[in-house]
Amino acid sequence: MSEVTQLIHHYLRHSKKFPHVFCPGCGHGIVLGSLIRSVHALSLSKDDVVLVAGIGCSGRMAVYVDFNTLHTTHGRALTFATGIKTANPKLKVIVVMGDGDALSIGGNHLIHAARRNVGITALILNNNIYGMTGGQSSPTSPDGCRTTTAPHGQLEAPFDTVDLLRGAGANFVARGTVMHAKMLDKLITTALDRPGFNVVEVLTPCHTQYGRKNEFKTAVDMYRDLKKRSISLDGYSNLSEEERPNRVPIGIFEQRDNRGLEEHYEQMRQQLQGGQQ
Amino acid sequence: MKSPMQLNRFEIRLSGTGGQGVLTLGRILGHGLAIEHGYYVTQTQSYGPEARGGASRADLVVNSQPINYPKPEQLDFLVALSQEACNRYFQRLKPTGRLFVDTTLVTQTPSNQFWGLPCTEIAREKIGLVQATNIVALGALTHVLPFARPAAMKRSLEANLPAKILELNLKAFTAGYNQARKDIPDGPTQWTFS
Amino acid sequence: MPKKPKKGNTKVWVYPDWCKGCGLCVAFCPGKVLELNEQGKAEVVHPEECINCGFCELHCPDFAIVVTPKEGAEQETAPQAHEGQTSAAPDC
Amino acid sequence: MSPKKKATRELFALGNEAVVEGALLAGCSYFAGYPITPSTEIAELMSTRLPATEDGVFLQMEDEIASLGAVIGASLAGRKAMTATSGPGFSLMQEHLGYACMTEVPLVLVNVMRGGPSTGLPTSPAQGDVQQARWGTHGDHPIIVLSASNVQQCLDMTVRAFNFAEKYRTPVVLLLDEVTAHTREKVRVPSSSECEVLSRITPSMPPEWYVPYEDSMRGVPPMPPLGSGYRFHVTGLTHDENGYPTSKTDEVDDLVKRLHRKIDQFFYDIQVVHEEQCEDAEVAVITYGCVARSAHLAVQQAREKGYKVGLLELNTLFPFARSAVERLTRQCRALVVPEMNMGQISREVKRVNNGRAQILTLNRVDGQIVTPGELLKTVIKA
Repeated sequence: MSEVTQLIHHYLRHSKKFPHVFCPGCGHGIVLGSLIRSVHALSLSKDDVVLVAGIGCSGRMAVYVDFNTLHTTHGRALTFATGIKTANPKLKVIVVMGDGDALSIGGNHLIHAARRNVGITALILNNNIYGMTGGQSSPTSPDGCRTTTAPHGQLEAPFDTVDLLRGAGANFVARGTVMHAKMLDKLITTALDRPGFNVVEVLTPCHTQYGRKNEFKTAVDMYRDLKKRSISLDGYSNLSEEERPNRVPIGIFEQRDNRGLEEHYEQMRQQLQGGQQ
Repeated sequence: MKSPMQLNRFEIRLSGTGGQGVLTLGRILGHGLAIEHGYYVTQTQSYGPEARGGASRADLVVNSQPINYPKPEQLDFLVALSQEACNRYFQRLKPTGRLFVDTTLVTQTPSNQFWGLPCTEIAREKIGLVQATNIVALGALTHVLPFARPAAMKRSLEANLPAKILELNLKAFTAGYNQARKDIPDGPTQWTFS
Repeated sequence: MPKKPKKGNTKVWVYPDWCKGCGLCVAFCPGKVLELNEQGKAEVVHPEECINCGFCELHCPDFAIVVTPKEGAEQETAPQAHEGQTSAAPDC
Repeated sequence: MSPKKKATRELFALGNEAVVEGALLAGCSYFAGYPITPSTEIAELMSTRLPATEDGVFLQMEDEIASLGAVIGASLAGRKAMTATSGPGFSLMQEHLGYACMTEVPLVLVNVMRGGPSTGLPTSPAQGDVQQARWGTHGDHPIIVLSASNVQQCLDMTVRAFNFAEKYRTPVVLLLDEVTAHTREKVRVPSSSECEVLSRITPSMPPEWYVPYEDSMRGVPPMPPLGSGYRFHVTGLTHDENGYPTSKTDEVDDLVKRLHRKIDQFFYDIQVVHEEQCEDAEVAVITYGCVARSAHLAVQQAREKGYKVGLLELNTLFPFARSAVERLTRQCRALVVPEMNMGQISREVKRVNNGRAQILTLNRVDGQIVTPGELLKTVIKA
């Protein structure tokens, strides 16, 4: 373990103010660590990694890490990333989005990036709430929870991110949590090392905005709850229907090996130019 | 070979129904006059749902001088490949303007002063392809327009059509051209240019 | 079954400047090595109980904890007490 | 990777097709767009041409927001990139147009104007997006807006749009209209050797010395492509010279003023205007886009009738041609501004005029081009 934190320091921008901007107990820092360890595990060059973030708490992640970084517009990170990847397929393009970012304002871009299977690794940091703007409902806020725009309880059903993305055709769909960092490392490393569009949904508690309105006394309580609810895919499949509500399966849900859009495109170009000769 | 003529805003409207290839006709005629003859040409056309189904049209302004206003104001030449188009646009013709119709489809002309050729019939009978009507018409127009040269129009066909349908269309062009020469021998001399 | 983890072969460091006092390390450390001090920051109180599971280092959102082997100590990483694997139920 | 040397060619092409020729000539190798009448031919022709080039990429995106996002991404990755749209799509693109202004990403956005507001008249011309091009995205920002009135200009101004975008690291909007885009004319495609093509300046210092948003005399920082070893942060937030978000008043002030200065100080370089018979003019017509064609004819006809009328055609709409217009306000009795909107450039003319000359407007918003005849009447009245 000894080199883990030193390793992370090697990838941080030391001109930035630390500790970072995230609230105490926010899982976003854990995801950042996991992402850095995964990039390191694959021996990717900092110069070749482009980290594209959207807007919201997750959007602030990009500024701290010494890659090529973009902090874009709300929900649109995937569109910028698509441009970058198709313009220069050699780059390793990683997108970090929040749940509001990816599934609400950016929902259209998300399903189309998955359908297009463009060579991007997308992390969806799902904290079930709009954190930065003050705790409003997000498309993953659970039915019945309290938010600042659902003070009497959320009436709408949440998205199942995994089901959505499998339906949209993503190559790789996984779900992890910040309570299981080692597993998260494995999921992100796998996602980064595959062709096409690869998504990891990361459950990450927001105590400041979600926890306090929903009877979690501390951030630690939220992590305990996350630990209690999370269950491996195998474990989940063994549960009876009555046992399943309020349990969240984590692991790898989809693994296809379809080529990325940029590879397809290059093949078309070669065919076109071959035909001209 | 006809010598190049000085033109001052010669306005042509090609009209018919969607699917007759009026827009292609406009593009090939325009290309021929602009690139192969060296005239200034603007070609505009109807767009959108209007361009499918119902009436379809392509307009050309041909000039020896640069063209300012790109759309026709008063037509010198109306080509109508359908009855509906003929009825709709006839009023836009100048008093000295000329009308050309496809007599297969236009049976009631608003004036007895017109040139006619059964373009659709020629395409169907001689070429065996009704879709070649527009190119049959192009051949006929090349004859009646005193400033158009057949060799140049053929080059325009080559530049605008895919190789696999070129030969058929060159045949259609020649059929239209020859039939027009036979049926409208004095066509090119009947014009009064402003 | 994993063999019993060895204790006392590691040093645990906390950078107080970066610690925000969230308490994750304190709550989930299997050896109760850490506690929150009066300033609300994590502090190492029972270093001898550390089994080198690495939970605190991996899960510190602020990169404020370092676990290093003691000089000359046997390098060994214990199985993660709280770590879920894809194959095993993570809520063990 | 030098572009293949090609001889001058003549085409009989649509304005939209000439845009594509101009873009390819200027080195554009990336297009992302979404179909919308009357700009669609640009996307269609790009989808044919780009994949056949050495590194060209065409993408049809899920909407206009995504299109401009992809274009920005591609430009950051070092490509000369563009998109094309029309009114409703232009409205959607405003968000990313602002992002490109703030992050100083070169790109070309062609907006083929059609009738509006909203979906309006999809297949008819209009000039209703002129002020939107200037002020459509929120925040105080400079922007370059160009226009073209014939097919040759569509090509020429597209090349210029890329050159300005690259030279000043800014998005450039090229405003066309349905008539200009859908008129077929002879267009001369110059050979690459006779066409000036500018490219962004990349850093010449080592990466560790590179300050991504450092001010200079020109105010335009060098721009490396992503992945070239110059790692930096790009954000739509106000940022310091290192690219990191800041709200410090002096740093914010420096940034916003530099963004303005880098365009303002090159006003004369960016101005493209054409004057015709203005030397002795007592009345001048100020015009742009397809209406300029009617205006040329109307001015010619007025001269034939003995009226001393001149014409000023604006190819650069913004920054507005205040110097050329001001001279005419001092010289002429009246200025006539015909437009296919209720008065968007005449507003600028009036601002510069400051009460000196009489300003006559001629506005059509019925989806029809202003005709030479009606313009002639207005000119004679003036």
